[in-house]
Order: sequence, then structure tokens, then C-alpha cells
Amino acid sequence: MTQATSPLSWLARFFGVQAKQKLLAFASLIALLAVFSVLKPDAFMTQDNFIGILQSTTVIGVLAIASTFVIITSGIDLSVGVLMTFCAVMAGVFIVNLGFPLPLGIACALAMGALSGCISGLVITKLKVPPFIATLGMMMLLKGLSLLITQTRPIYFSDVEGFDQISLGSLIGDVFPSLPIPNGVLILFLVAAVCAVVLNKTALGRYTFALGSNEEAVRLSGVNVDRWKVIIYTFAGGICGISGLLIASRLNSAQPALGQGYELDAIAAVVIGGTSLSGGVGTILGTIIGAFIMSVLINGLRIMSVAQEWQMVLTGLIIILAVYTDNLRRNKP
Amino acid sequence: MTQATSPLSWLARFFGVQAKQKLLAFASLIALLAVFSVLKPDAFMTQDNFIGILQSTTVIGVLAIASTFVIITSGIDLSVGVLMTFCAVMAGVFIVNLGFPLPLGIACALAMGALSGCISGLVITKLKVPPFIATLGMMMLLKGLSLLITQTRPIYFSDVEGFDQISLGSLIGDVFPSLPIPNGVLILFLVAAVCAVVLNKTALGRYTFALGSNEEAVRLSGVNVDRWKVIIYTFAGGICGISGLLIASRLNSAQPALGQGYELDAIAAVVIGGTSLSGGVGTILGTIIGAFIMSVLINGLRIMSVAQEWQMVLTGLIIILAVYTDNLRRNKP
Amino acid sequence: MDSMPSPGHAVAPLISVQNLSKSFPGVKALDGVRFDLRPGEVHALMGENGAGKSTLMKILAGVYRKDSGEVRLDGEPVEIQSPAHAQSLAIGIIHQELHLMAHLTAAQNIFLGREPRKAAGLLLDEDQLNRDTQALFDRLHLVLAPTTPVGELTVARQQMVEIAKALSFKTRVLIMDEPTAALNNAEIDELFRIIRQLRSEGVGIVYISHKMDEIQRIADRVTVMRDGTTIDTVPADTPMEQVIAMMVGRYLEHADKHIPDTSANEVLLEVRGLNRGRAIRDVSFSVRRGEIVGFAGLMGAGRTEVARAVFGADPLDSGEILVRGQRVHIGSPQDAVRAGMGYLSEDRKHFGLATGMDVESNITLPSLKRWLKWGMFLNRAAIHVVSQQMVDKLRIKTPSLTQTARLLSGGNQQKVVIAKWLVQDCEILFFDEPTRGIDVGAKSEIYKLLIDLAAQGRAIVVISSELPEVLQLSHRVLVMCEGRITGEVPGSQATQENLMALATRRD
Amino acid sequence: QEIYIPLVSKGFQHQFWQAVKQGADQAGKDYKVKVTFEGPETEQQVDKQIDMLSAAMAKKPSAIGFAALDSKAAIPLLKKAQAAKIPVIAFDSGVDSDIPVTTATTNNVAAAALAADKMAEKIGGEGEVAVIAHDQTSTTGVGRRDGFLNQIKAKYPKIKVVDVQYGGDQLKSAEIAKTLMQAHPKLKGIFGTNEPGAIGAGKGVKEAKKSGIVIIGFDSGKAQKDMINDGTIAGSITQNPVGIGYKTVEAAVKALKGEKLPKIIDTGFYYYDKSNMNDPKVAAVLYD
Ligand SMILES: Nc1ncnc2c1ncn2[C@@H]1O[C@H](COP(=O)(O)OP(=O)(O)OP(=O)(O)O)[C@@H](O)[C@H]1O
Ligand SMILES: Nc1ncnc2c1ncn2[C@@H]1O[C@H](COP(=O)(O)OP(=O)(O)OP(=O)(O)O)[C@@H](O)[C@H]1O
Ligand SMILES: [Mg+2]
Ligand SMILES: [Mg+2]
Repeated sequence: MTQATSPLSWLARFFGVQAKQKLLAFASLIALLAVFSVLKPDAFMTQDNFIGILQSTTVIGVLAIASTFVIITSGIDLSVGVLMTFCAVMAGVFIVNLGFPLPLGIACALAMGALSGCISGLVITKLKVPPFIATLGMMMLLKGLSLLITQTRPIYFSDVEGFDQISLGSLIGDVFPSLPIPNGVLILFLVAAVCAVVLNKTALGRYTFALGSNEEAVRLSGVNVDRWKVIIYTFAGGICGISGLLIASRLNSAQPALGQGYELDAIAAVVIGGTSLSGGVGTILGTIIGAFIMSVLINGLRIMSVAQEWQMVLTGLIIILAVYTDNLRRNKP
Repeated sequence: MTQATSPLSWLARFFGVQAKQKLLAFASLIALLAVFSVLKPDAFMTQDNFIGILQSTTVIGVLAIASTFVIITSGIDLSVGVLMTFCAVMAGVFIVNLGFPLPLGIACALAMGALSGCISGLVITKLKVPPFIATLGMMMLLKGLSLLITQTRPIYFSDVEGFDQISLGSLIGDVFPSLPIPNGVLILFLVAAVCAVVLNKTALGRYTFALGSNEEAVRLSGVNVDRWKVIIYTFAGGICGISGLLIASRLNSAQPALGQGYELDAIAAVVIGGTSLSGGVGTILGTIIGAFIMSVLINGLRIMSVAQEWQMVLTGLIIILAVYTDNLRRNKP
Repeated sequence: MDSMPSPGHAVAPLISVQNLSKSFPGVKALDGVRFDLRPGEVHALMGENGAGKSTLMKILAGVYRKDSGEVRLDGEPVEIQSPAHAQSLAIGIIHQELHLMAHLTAAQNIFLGREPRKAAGLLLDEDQLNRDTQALFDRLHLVLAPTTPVGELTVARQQMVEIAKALSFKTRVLIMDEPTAALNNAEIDELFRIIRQLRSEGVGIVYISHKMDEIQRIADRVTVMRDGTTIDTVPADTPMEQVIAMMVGRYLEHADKHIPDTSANEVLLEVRGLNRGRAIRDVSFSVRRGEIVGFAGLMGAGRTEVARAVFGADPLDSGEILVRGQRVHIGSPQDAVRAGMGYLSEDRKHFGLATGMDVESNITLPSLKRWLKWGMFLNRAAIHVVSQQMVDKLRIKTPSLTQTARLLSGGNQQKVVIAKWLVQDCEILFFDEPTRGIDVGAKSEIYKLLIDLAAQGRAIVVISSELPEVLQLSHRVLVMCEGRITGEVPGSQATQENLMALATRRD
Repeated sequence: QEIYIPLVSKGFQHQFWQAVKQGADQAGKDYKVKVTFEGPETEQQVDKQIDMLSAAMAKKPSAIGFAALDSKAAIPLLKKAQAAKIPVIAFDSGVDSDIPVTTATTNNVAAAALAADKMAEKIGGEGEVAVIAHDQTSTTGVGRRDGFLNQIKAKYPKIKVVDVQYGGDQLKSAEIAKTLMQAHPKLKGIFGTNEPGAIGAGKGVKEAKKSGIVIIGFDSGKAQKDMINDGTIAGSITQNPVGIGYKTVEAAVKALKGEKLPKIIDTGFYYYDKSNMNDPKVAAVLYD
């Protein structure tokens, strides 16, 4: 483990993790990987399967990053899953139905995500509806809208040249053919890196933490609390838009009824990654690790052909356990 | 409205609502009723339909009552929907598979609900896992268990004499044939009355409020915070068990795959009823009103043959609006 | 048994602490402390902010567990496990930080865990609860309805509820950690009456305060702590200068009060006809450049309300606010900050400090815009520099700039809150109870700092319930009573007597 | 080495999918191959199904059975299977591609059209009817809903479909059935497009104590059979889920042996009611 120290601490600095011990969330991940590798080496420890795991983390990973911001403000966003779908649908509307060129269509879809986030933010700040309810309402509303807009039929991107390459193509694979890591994974890590910078090095990040720590004190410091909250939800909405594009590209279609329930996976990833639901504490790196813990777990159980009912039981147990060990670590320095 | 004052204030006292203005949550309900009555008088304003509305509120209403306790402690219970199903399944196991006599089987099923609640409580207090995650984990775990126990097949109560009467029979109707209110509705109101007493007149209720208000202060007062939290979650679990019996009796079967998502409806009802998600504030009467607002809304929209996509959009909007107007009321005394 | 043992005699101690140590991550809070408490004495515990007083008391009250050392109760070694255990040992504590349940009534707060029951113990007897509480309040001469939700009370009254709660137990050891920080003179007198009564009943009382006069009035013995160790225990009639020297390790010199002539200076802030419900009634005043204006008054007089209203924290019914002669609209704290105002809240836990954030984030919170590169990225280096300056200047005792604010001692938290407004560099500063919980050494430094700020041409409003503080600092004193300004006294003529007279001028 | 055939289905909690699983397991026993069966929790989770398929491929299966939630979305993975020479057997509603060597399916649209004919027959060719479908987007849901609606439109001009609502679970379907009867007092029939929809409709009618509402259901299951026996439900369409599962595995085994397979293995559908429920041919495809 000694060799790992220096890249670890570099990572820690980059992602703004002060206490190195927090990176021990890695430990759970490593443990999981080790267990599955031992139990099922030939199927689990293959390049294909690892790429599969990476690929399956992209969508939830990006949603979890968006949720991290909201959760650090001590809010919650139940609409992220459906918002993702809404953005995928809007991408379909702009690109397929209206025939926008790809970059413009993508920008418009992301803008719709940001807009929805902005509306949640406004409902929370101006109407003083608690985030849980505001985003629950938005979830229903956006779900209905997605179905209405598409008339409950998927929008296919089959005729859009290169759309599926956003997620499925592999720029890395083009250069190093032995390493066909899909672009979706690159995008996930890119989003993570940008968001880590935003969270730790910018005013937006500082206010995110401040709001979660003591909103009233921030207000009395002369900060426009409402404006920043709206900005944070808007930003998170935009990030959800990215995950909408990822899923649309992966499925080469916008599936209007998908997405509900994803918010719970995203929130679980965030909390497993050490972000506190009571706000004020959290890191992007932790969230990414949390997301990987979830997807390695599910993949491993599938690889081991564990019955789906048992998969549920075990996932439930391990989510609890992961958060528990995270607590242990934190309380025992 | 003057005539209504005295029963209202009696209700208010019984349910421990101090400020009479809180009962204005009624106003939203009345408004909804009025709107639908005007728009669709012949279909909406019938005895049958009203009984239908009452009947459709029973399950969610009881779940919402259970959630009220947890939410007042500033916790949350995402497992209520699935816990309901688990209790229904256990009722099936005890009564149908093991052939227990009805009362004993029911008692055992309720005990399983309480036990699950107790486990959630222990995970929250002893493992220090936040309620959101603890109950999310329990949700998955219980769902998996329900499917495992039943081998994903419903358990039918067809051969259990009188089981469907628990929910569908009508003791009132037997006495007043013109008022065939189903027993399920009676049970809902009975549970509400008992829980209102528990919340407002007993130590359990007092600690529920105290924990939600300032847990640290409760601890420093020398109260065993962990024990009381476990008791509250256990109690809520038992109440969820009642709703499991209601649904099992209504469907005359235990459907192992049902229940997920019901927790969100329950939480929405609780918050619309004026209980604060940040804890310390809440009433059972409010929750009941909240539950009725939800079911009147859905019933009305269905009666008006509103397309389901629009139903979603409108429900989302109205949940936000209901909580918003509740805020307005509270801030302007 | 003959007459009551007089304090100072060799009586068996109620509590004796030997060689007690306690560490937190990065901090050795207690290092071989010794301390003893006899029955029937008031034992003052003194020391600078962060000396370890609260930590020692929290160990006695079962909040923290000691690392090493020994605690004896009646000569028997005890291991105090939890607050409940401490209660069962008849040790009561009034914490420095308020710990109340805002949504519960005063009565429900006080008797939490000990509610009277009826119906075979199944139901709570609310009437009995309120009667018991009323009886308690009567005994304490406290005018307060037992059914008032605590969240609706001012900090001072919440403090009284905490005190009532501690007194509702039958305790043999009563620990009071800065009980008077939020109280005014009349209430302090009332508290002292109760303390004397308890003392005569044989209760041992630990009394922590930074107010020297109180120590002289009430204490029998004084123990001084510094940096987590016990310096010495001395009789209370030891000269205060000497006690202070033991605390801070040097003698303090007293600055003489000098009132500059500011009558020709520009009026920086003018408030005209401010109204807000019954709390603020037709309040007008002005503050000039270079001036320190003191606001005196009894608890609930409305001073905090005025400051919050001017700062935009609460909405106004009517009134206008002029800054540098220009009418400004202030609808939110943000407008106020933009107009050059700063407001240091009296309630640092709720309104002052982002307790979960680190020291430097707190210090730079209002002024964050100034520490950004390209309007977006944090300039870490600059933030470090300015925070370190403040930590040095105010002697904030913290292991590092990235220590979480919640983990600092009470007084040091207060200093952090002061620092954030000093960094923001406002022209007009409201300081609401600025030295609440601050030790004498730091207090005199903060006074100097305020005087300097004024000398640099800022306008300063100091709200304080400590009359000596108002008297020492103010160039001009405004006195409030029941939401009105009842008088104005030039600093040179202000005395405790004439201010009190104005503070009680009701109509 | 043991032959391993994973079936990635559209779901696993519904009785229908459990019956498919049962058939697959039976074939696994008969042909001595290892069969696993899994599917996402809802028929909307296209991406989760793809993750399942991807994990199944990692297990180096001999052949794969696949019921696509959205066939286009799965193409890249199916191509990979093709490249690895893993035969793919499509089942249920098929995969819109030529990669699968065969498809074991029934025609949902045609089956629902039969339901429409039966409905028309029972209500006398005119009047108001409503549909309780299972969801808005799944292929089975859409196929059955549209098969019914189109048949009514095409052949029975005097029948009016007054409402289409989506149930999901039994309880919600029961509530919907009750409100449908409230909103449309002249309602003559309800078509429930799957098991919870049909049973829910039956429950709703029972609770409302209405008589004369004709319910046509879909799928089977104990509760539905009971309701058909007591007359609450007039009759139901059943596919042959056990057969689908069995044939899928059987086809996979044959494909591995290099046998030639037809493009479509039609497992058929039947209308059943009180009169023919015990007919061995029908009873064989019903499940509890
Ligand atoms: N929970 C904690 N975690 C880490 N450090 C702590 C904690 N509690 C106290 N400390 C540190 O221990 C030291 C002693 O703090 P304590 O609160 O006992 O001081 P105090 O004498 O009561 O000061 P004050 O007069 O300001 O209230 C301080 O340096 C403080 O920062
Ligand atoms: N949150 C509140 N809810 C209700 N009344 C309040 C509240 N805060 C203050 N008040 C009332 O407003 C009036 C002014 O209180 P304020 O705190 O401004 O007084 P103050 O002069 O600053 O006294 P203190 O010495 O207590 O700070 C008092 O009558 C008080 O009871
Ligand atoms: Mg202290
Ligand atoms: Mg004040």
C-alpha cells in the first residue's frame, strides 16, 4: 500500500479531500473487487467485464455527482432520475424531431436540464417548499411531460450520425486498440474532474458547503442565499442533462418512461461516498467511489448468478454496511 | 362556516392541533372537492364515489400515519411501502401456509412489522446510519425477502373465512344499510385516533417531538435517545403492519411485488398535512387531510378522464402548491 | 453537626479531580488538571478562551469521557458514563451552549424525561407539568408562561429556561458554564439570589464566567486554568489583577477612555421612524464617522430587533434608512452589506457561525468576492494570509486554519465571528453583544480594536447588556425600553444609574 | 464443459415472467443444461437490462435467450455475441434484428385483437368500454393496448373506448376500475391487459357491487382463474409463457447442436373461459 500513497494523496488534493483516511472508502471498493475476483476469477476479472462495469457506472455516476452538490447544501433532489430522462427526450425533440445540428441540439438539451433545475431551485427558495417535496413534485411533473412530449413512444436516434458514439465510441480505443474504454466513461471522469474543481475551488462550491452548514449564518453574512441555491440546483440540473445524453446515446433512443428510481441509487452512491445527508460535508471522489461500489456489487452478484431476490437482499445489506463502515472510519481517526 | 367552528375546535383539541389556522389544510381539501363537484357533479358527488375515495385512502392513510411519527423525529422511512407488503406476505405465511388462527396470525404479522421497524431503528441508532439510507437498505432487503418467501407468487387468502371482511366488510352498513362504509375506513380512523392520542398524550409522542426538535438536547437531558428512537421506529413498523393487513384483505391475497413507491405518496400526504420534514412539527389530523387531498385529487382526475400523463403533471403541481399554501398560512397568522 | 461549615475550611470535597487529561484530534484540551469542589461553596473556574473549562465540566457531566486521571465523588472514584448517569449522581449542569428543543414548550423542555404521568402511567399529565413548572418559575421569580414554545423566546429567556431546568433537579453539584452571558443585571441578581440559597443548602456550585465583578460578588474560591492545566486555586478575595495575571500570564494595562469630538463628522448612518410590530416603535438615531454609539437596555428592549431590522434581516413595517445621506432600500442582509454595513449577531450558533465549516471559510464568508480570481476561483493563498492575520490579531486558539469551527471553544468561536466582519471591512458595524463569552484578556483587545476601527473613520454601534462595557466604549449611549428609544446620554456623562433609569422608563 | 444458457427477460416479478422461468427451468432439466433467468424490476429499465445482458456475456455463455425491452438499444451487445459465435434466441416479443437465430413468441397484437372480438361478442357489439393497460411504454403493454384499440376501431364502429388508464399493480387497477365505472355509468366492459389489470378490474367491480360489466382479461394466475370461475371475469386471453420459456431453451440447445431452426416459433395464444378452462390443451398453458 505504500506505493499507492503518493497518487492517492495527489488524488486527495485534487478532489479536495483533506483527511487522507476518507480515501479509505476505496477499501470497501477494493474489498468487493477482491471478493468477486476470488469467487469468480474467470468471468469477473476480465477486461470486457471491467469495461462493462465502467460503462454501467456512467449514468448513475453522473447523476450522483449532480446529487452531491444538492445534498451538500443539505437539500435533496428526487427528480434527478426523471430529469435525466426528460433531457434525453428533449435531445430527441431537438435533434431528431426538429433536426437541430448535433452540438446545438446537445446544448439545448443540457439547457433544458439546467432550466428544470432552476425551476426546482425557484420553487424551493421562492415558494419555500422543502426540497424533498419540491423535487418530488418536479419528478411527477417531468415524468408526465416526458410521456406527453413523446406520446409515450421512444424517440430513436438511429439516423443521427455519430450520436451513439457519444457514449459507446472509444477515443481511447482508437489510439490504444487494446484499451477500448468507451467515451461515456471518459465523460464521467471528465464531469467528475470539472465538478471537483467547481466544488473545491470556486465560489459556487464554497457556498454549497456554507449553505449546508448554516444557511441563516450565510444569509446574515450578506450572501444572496436564494440566488446561490437556485444556481446550485441549476448547475445540478445541467449535470443531470449530461447523464440524459449519456443514456440516450447508450440506448440510441430516448426512453420516456425510464428513470424513476435512479435517484435512489444516485443518493445511495453519494452517501456511501461519505457525503452527509445533513449537509456541509462531501466530496466528488467519494461519490465516484460510492457509485463504483454499487455497480461492482450488482455486477458481481450477477456474474455469480445470485438469484435476483437475493441480489436485492444483499444490496440492501451492503448499502447499510458501507455507510456504517464509513462512519466507523470517520469516528476513529 | 360558523357552525363548523365548534366541532372543528373539538377536533383540533383531540388531535392536538394548537393553532386553529392549521385546520385550514381543510380548505385545500374542500376546494378540491368543490372543483370536482362542479366539473363533474353526477359522477363525483355520489355516495358510491365518496365511499370509493374513503376506501382508496385507507392503505396510504395508515402508511402516512406511520410516516408521520418518523418524520416528526426528523427521520424518514423509505421502507414503509415495502414493509406493508412484507407484513401482508407474513400474514399469508402465518395464516395460510402455517394455518394459524386468524387473530394469532394477524398479531404475528403486526409483530413482524414492528420487528422490521425495530431493526431499522437499531441500524439508525447503533450503526449510526442515517435514516434515509437505513430505510433504503431495509426497503431493498424486505422486498427481496418478500419475493423469496413467496417464491414471487401471491399468497391467496381465499380459503380464510372472513379475511376479506377486515377491509371490505361493513359493520356500519350492517347497522345502517344506507351507509355502507367499509371496515377498512373504520380501521383508518381508529388508527388515526389512537395515534393522535399516542402522539399528543404519551411519552412516546413527547419524545417524538423532542427528538425532531433537538436530539442533542434530549440526550443531554439524560433521556435514552437511542432507546426511544428504536421504540418510535418499532411503533411505526407496527402501524405499517396494519396497512399490510388492509391491503392483503382488500386484494384477498399478499402480492409480493407491490408496495414500492407507496412511501413517496405517504410522505407527500404527511408533508401536505403540515408536518415538517425538518422535524419537531406535525399532527395526525393534518396527515389524514393530506392523504385525502391526494386521493380526492387522483380520484377526481380519473373521474374526469384526464389522461394519465396529465394526471402526473397535475399531481406534481398540486403537491407543490399544497405545501406552498400551507407555508403561506403558517407564515401569516 | 454544628453550624454550616464556612468555605475555606477543610471539609471533605464533594468532587475531587486529579491529573485529568483529555485530547481531541489535534488538541490536548486538558493536561493533568486538578480541581476540587466542597459542599456549600461557589467555586469559580476561570481561564482564557480555550483553556479547557467547558471540557472539564463536560467530563463531570458525562458528555465526554476522560482519557486518563481520576474523578472522585464523595471520596469514591467514579466513571461518569453519560448525562443520565451524571444526573443520577446528582450532578447538574447548565451548558455554555443552549440545548433546548425549540418546538416544545418551556415546561416540556424543563421536565423532559421526568414528565408527570396519569392513567396508570400511560398518559402524560400536562396540567400537572405546567403547574410544576409554574411553581418552579415562581420560586425563581421568573415571569414566563410554562406553555410558551421555547423557540419563540429570546436568547436571554431561553437561558433562563436552561437555568430553571438545571434547578429543577435535586442536585448536590451544580455546574454553571457562563450562565450570565446572555443575562442583564436584574436577572443576574435574581440568579445570584438563587445561588446563595443553594449554597446555604449545601450544594456545591462550579461557576464559570468571564465577568470579573460577578466572581467577586459570588465566589468563595477561584481556580484558574491555562492551556489545559490548573494554575492554582486561590480564595476569592485575591486581588483581581492577580487572578487575571494568572489567567493570561501577564498583567493587563487599562486603556483610559478618550472620547474624540466627532460632532463635525459626516453622518454615516441615519435611521428615521423605524417600526416593526411591537418590538420596534418609532426608532430614530444616527451614527457619525468615528463614533461608537452604545445601545443599552434591558433584555427584550428591542435592541437586537433594531439592529436586525436596519441590517435587513427582518422586514420593516415602516421607516427609512440613510447611508451617507442617501436613502437606501434595504430588503435583505445582502443590500445592507452592499451599503457598507456589517452585523455581528448575538446568537453565534444560529446566526453567526457556519459551524460545520473551517475557520478560514468562516472568516472569509462575507467577503468571499474579494478572494476570487476571475470572479470565480478561490484564491487560496490570499484566503490563508488574511485568515492567519485575523487568527494572530484576535489570538484565536485553533490548531489550524482548517479546523472545523464547531470544535473551537465558545470564546474562540465568537472571535471567528468578529474576524469575519473585520475582514469584510465595513464602514458601519453593528456589534450585538460582541464580547459574549470572551475572556478578559481578549476583551480588552477587542475594545482596543473597536476604538481603532472608530478612529479609522468607521461608524460603530455596540449593543451590550453589560453596562460597564457600554460605559467604557461608547462615545454616546442610546437607551431603549420596550421598543422605544427612551434617552440619549453623552459618553462622558453616562453612569450605571442614569442608564438604568432610562432603561426602565416605561410608559 | 457444462452448457450454460442465461435468459435475460423483461421482468421477473410478474406471474407471467415466473411462468416463462418455470418453462425454461423445466427445459434446462430435460436437456441437462444450466439455465439462469433474470430481468429488470420494471419494463422501463432498458439500460439495466443491457447491463444484465452485458454481465451475462461476461459469464461466457453457450447461448443467450433475450427478450428485448427495446431491441435497437441492445444491438451493439448482440453484435458482440454474434462475433463471439454465441447464438441468441429471442423470446416473448422478439428482437428487431436478424441476429437472433429464432424467436419464440406470440403475437400480442393479434391476441389483443381476439380480446376485442370477445368483448364485442359479450356486450352485443355496441356500447362503452375502457382499457386498464399495464404501462405506457413496454412492448407488451403497447401491443396489447393497441391491438385491442385498433380492432375495435376497425371492426366495431358502435363500440366506443371511453378511456385508457394505466394500472401497474392490482390495488391501483382496482381503484381505476371503480372510478371508470363512476365516470362512465353506461360502461359495459373493461379490458385488463395483464394479470394485475384484469384482477384489479375484477376487484373494482366486486367492490362497487356492479353487475353486468364484462371484463376480458389477459394472462392467467390463480386469482384470475377464480374470478373466471365465479363469473367476475368473462374470459381471458392467455399466451403460453411456460411454452415460451421451454421453447427458448430448447431452441438454444438445438442451435448449439447446429440444427436448423424456423425464424419464428409461435407458441400461440388462447381464449379461455369457464367453459374450456379444464380442456387439457388450455389447462396446460394456464399457470397459478
Ligand atoms: N469536541 C471537540 N473537538 C476538538 N476540539 C475541541 C472539542 N471541544 C473543545 N475542543 C478544544 O479544546 C480546547 C478547550 O476548549 P473548552 O471549550 O474547554 O474551552 P473553555 O475554557 O470553555 O473556553 P471558553 O471560555 O471560550 O468557553 C479548545 O482549544 C477547543 O478548541
Ligand atoms: N423570535 C421571537 N419571537 C417572538 N418575539 C420575539 C422574538 N425575538 C424577539 N422577540 C421579542 O422582541 C422584543 C425585542 O427583543 P430583542 O431580542 O430585540 O431585545 P434586546 O433589546 O436585543 O434584548 P436582549 O438583551 O435580549 O438581546 C422582545 O419583546 C422579545 O420578546
Ligand atoms: Mg467554555
Ligand atoms: Mg439582543
